[in-house]
Amino acid sequence: MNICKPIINKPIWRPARLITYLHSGPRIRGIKRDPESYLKNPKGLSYNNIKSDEYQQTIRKALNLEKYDINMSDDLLLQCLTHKSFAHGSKPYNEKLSLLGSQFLKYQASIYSINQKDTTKKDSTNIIENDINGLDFTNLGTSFSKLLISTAVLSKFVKEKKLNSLIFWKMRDNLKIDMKGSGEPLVCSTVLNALIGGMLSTNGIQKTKNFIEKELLNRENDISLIKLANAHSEKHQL
Amino acid sequence: MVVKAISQSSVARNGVGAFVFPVKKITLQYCNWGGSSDGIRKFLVSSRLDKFAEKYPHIEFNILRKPGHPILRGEYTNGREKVICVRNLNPNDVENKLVLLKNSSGNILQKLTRNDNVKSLNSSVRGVWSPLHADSKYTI
Amino acid sequence: MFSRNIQKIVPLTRTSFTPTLLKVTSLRNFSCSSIWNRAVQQNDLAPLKLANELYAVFKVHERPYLVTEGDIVTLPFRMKEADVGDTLILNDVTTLGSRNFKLIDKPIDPKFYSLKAVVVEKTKRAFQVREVTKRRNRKVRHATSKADLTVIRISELAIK
Amino acid sequence: MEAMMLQGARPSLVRNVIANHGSSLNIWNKCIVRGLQTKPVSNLNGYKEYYQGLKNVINNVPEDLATNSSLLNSLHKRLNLPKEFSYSLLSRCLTCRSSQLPNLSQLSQGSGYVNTVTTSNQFDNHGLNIFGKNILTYHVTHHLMKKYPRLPTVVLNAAIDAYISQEVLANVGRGWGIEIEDSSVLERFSKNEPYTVTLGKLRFFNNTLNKEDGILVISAANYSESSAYALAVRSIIASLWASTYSVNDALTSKFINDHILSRKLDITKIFQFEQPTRELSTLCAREGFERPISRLLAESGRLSKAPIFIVGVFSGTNKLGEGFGSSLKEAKARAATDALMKWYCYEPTQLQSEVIDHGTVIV
Repeated sequence: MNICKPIINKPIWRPARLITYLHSGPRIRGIKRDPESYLKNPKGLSYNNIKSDEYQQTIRKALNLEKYDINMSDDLLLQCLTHKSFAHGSKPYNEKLSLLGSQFLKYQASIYSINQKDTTKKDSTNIIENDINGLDFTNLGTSFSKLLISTAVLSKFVKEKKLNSLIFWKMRDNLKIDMKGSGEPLVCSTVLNALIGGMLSTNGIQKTKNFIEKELLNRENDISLIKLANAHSEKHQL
Repeated sequence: MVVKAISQSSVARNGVGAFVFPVKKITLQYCNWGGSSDGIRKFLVSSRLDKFAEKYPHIEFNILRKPGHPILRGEYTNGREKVICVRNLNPNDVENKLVLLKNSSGNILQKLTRNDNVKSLNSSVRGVWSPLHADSKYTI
Repeated sequence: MFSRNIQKIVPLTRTSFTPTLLKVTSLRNFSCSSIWNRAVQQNDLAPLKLANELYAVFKVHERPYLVTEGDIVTLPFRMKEADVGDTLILNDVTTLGSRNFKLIDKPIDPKFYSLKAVVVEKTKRAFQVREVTKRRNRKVRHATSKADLTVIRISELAIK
Repeated sequence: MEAMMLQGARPSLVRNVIANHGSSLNIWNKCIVRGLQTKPVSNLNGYKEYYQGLKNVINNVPEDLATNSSLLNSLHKRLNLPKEFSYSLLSRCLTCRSSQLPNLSQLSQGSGYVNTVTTSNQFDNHGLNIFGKNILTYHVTHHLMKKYPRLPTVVLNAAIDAYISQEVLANVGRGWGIEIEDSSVLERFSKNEPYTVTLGKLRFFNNTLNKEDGILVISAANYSESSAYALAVRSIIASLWASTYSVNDALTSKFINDHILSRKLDITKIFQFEQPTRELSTLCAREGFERPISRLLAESGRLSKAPIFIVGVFSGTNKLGEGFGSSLKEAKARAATDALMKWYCYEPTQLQSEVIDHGTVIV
């Protein structure tokens, strides 16, 4: 067998492009765009000019993270608030954190649901002890338990907490001015899920569980998923 | 998106993590009249089956009276069954056959080639030897 | 053969018959065996600890078997002491390795690793009839065989 | 009804054995079945009584009856379930909502041979299944993301499916030795089968007597056997959580690890790359590595009919991957695929800190 082995440490000739024209303004095919022109969210917030004490602190305050002893780094928070659509995925984005967070939220919400002693839906005919260890599994699969973690309610939560202006994403249609049909609710819900996912990855299960129980699924809070879901179902019944 | 997914299924490895006993049910069929069932009748009357069943609570034991030669039938979690005829066997041999059914996983007995002792789902840890990567003294 | 600061001590307890497979309940200590590491520095198991995949060569009745986690091993005898579902601790391991490193000893001190197996089934080979003939004799003897087997599955292979 | 019963009473059925629950052997996993004791079958009232009794038992399983069921007992022991997990709960896990017949008059021929009785929504495994699905999905996602933090989302989803898709869970259920109830109520009545037998079997819509030889009919609703098995497996996991969450929280995750996550999955088999070289250069640009360059490492028989090339892909002095091929182009693509595979399938060891992935590369 004849084997030739080239020497690997030979210097490589690299074509060096010294001057690059960065275009801003209307898109022209084949021309590289100036990052400043597209690294902006729909509200005009620039990705490169984020101030930690303004941006990340606002998020921490809005979600009361310090109250629950949850430490999330600036980078992680920024990643949680960056949607996949932003800057063609060139910046760290929240897709997988949101996947994990949504699974965990679903799991916790179902624990919340089965713990409810809901008397409204009991039919008068036969009420026999059907609960297991004090848990009522017939609560699952109902419209309310589905609504609790629906896109509509989660996005409402994010909006009520005034986080929606901080999200980095791209609208479906850039030329439209109003948010209708832009895909905003979905983006907002991924942000909340991603925050939960990020929390879970860095702060552990117990703290995240505590955060969900005390902050999201707490009737006493002014803004909680339960209140929003109730408001939503009332609005749609009318 | 450039990466695409090809759907796959994970493969069961009974024994890694949990071990589920492969035999789920053993039926002991005997005849109350025939002489070939003599041994199994003695076995059933004695307390040996009770002790056996107590020792292996994960197996369901059924006793069936049916004319003909006595048989033992084991049903396994892989969907197969093993049937052993125990005609004219004495109680000791019947118990041995019962142990045989209990010890089996339900698979067919296979011829094995020499030194084919390890079956693996994992790819080789050490990698595969390649002449193009070997030191020059080992090249062909 | 060995480095200067390490001595190879042969366990004095070893006799002609050494039970190499033991149930969990009766683990035998090989406290006096030493380690001889050819690949890396003495007693440094870090490369093996960092590896995602491991293999081991263990011996049962002096026969070697190269295994990874989850493998099925067919032992050519009936293991009387163990029942189906029992866990075995394999303590006669001669090699532990990853892709690029390996640790060799005879045997390796069991405090460095944990290699466990579950008895999956105690079965037999398929029934075989072999024709035995002699030259210039017309007689054919039919030798039958249906040997016992014990099938185990490696449930754990880890560096401690 | 009489005619139907006579039609149903096939010769084999009449000859069938009659089960006697009051066994003389006082061992719970033993059941005595005696043969050749026929009973008059044309007993409509008896049948109605049997049917009603069965319905009552299934719709609220009495614990003492479930404890006597040899099938439930052996299943409980086989899965090594804790004693907090009651037998009646295990029986409830085996009642699927699809066993509820929609409307008897709408069913086609053979509807008389139903193998299920009408069940109550309060006592089937519907809610348990939903909870089991949630807990399983979360656990498997968490485990995979921890083990392979950089998997692309599509691959991650496919990997989750490889562990907990309906077919896989159905195989798990079969491996647990769960049996399905495929005899009709009438058959069971004529055998005088005790209720304990049916309590230990998987009950779902399954009209076996309506089958054509060689043809499997799947109705629009998901009433298939594998979906029923999957429902039962998920429900058992949910019930395990419900019975033990107050005592030992970690038991359910251990059960999932032992039974589901211990299965073998080769993650690299899931990937399918379309433009590996392009994807690799985008990845390097995003992560701030030097531009990847492919270089020939070794070759043999360039001018022969079976040439072989080994190409490595380098970023600066770091070698990212290596591939072989019978042409330079093929080897280059394989090298890029290898590099991407090494990036995406990266497994951190336990000593390393949590890795948070920046997302899949978008070309």
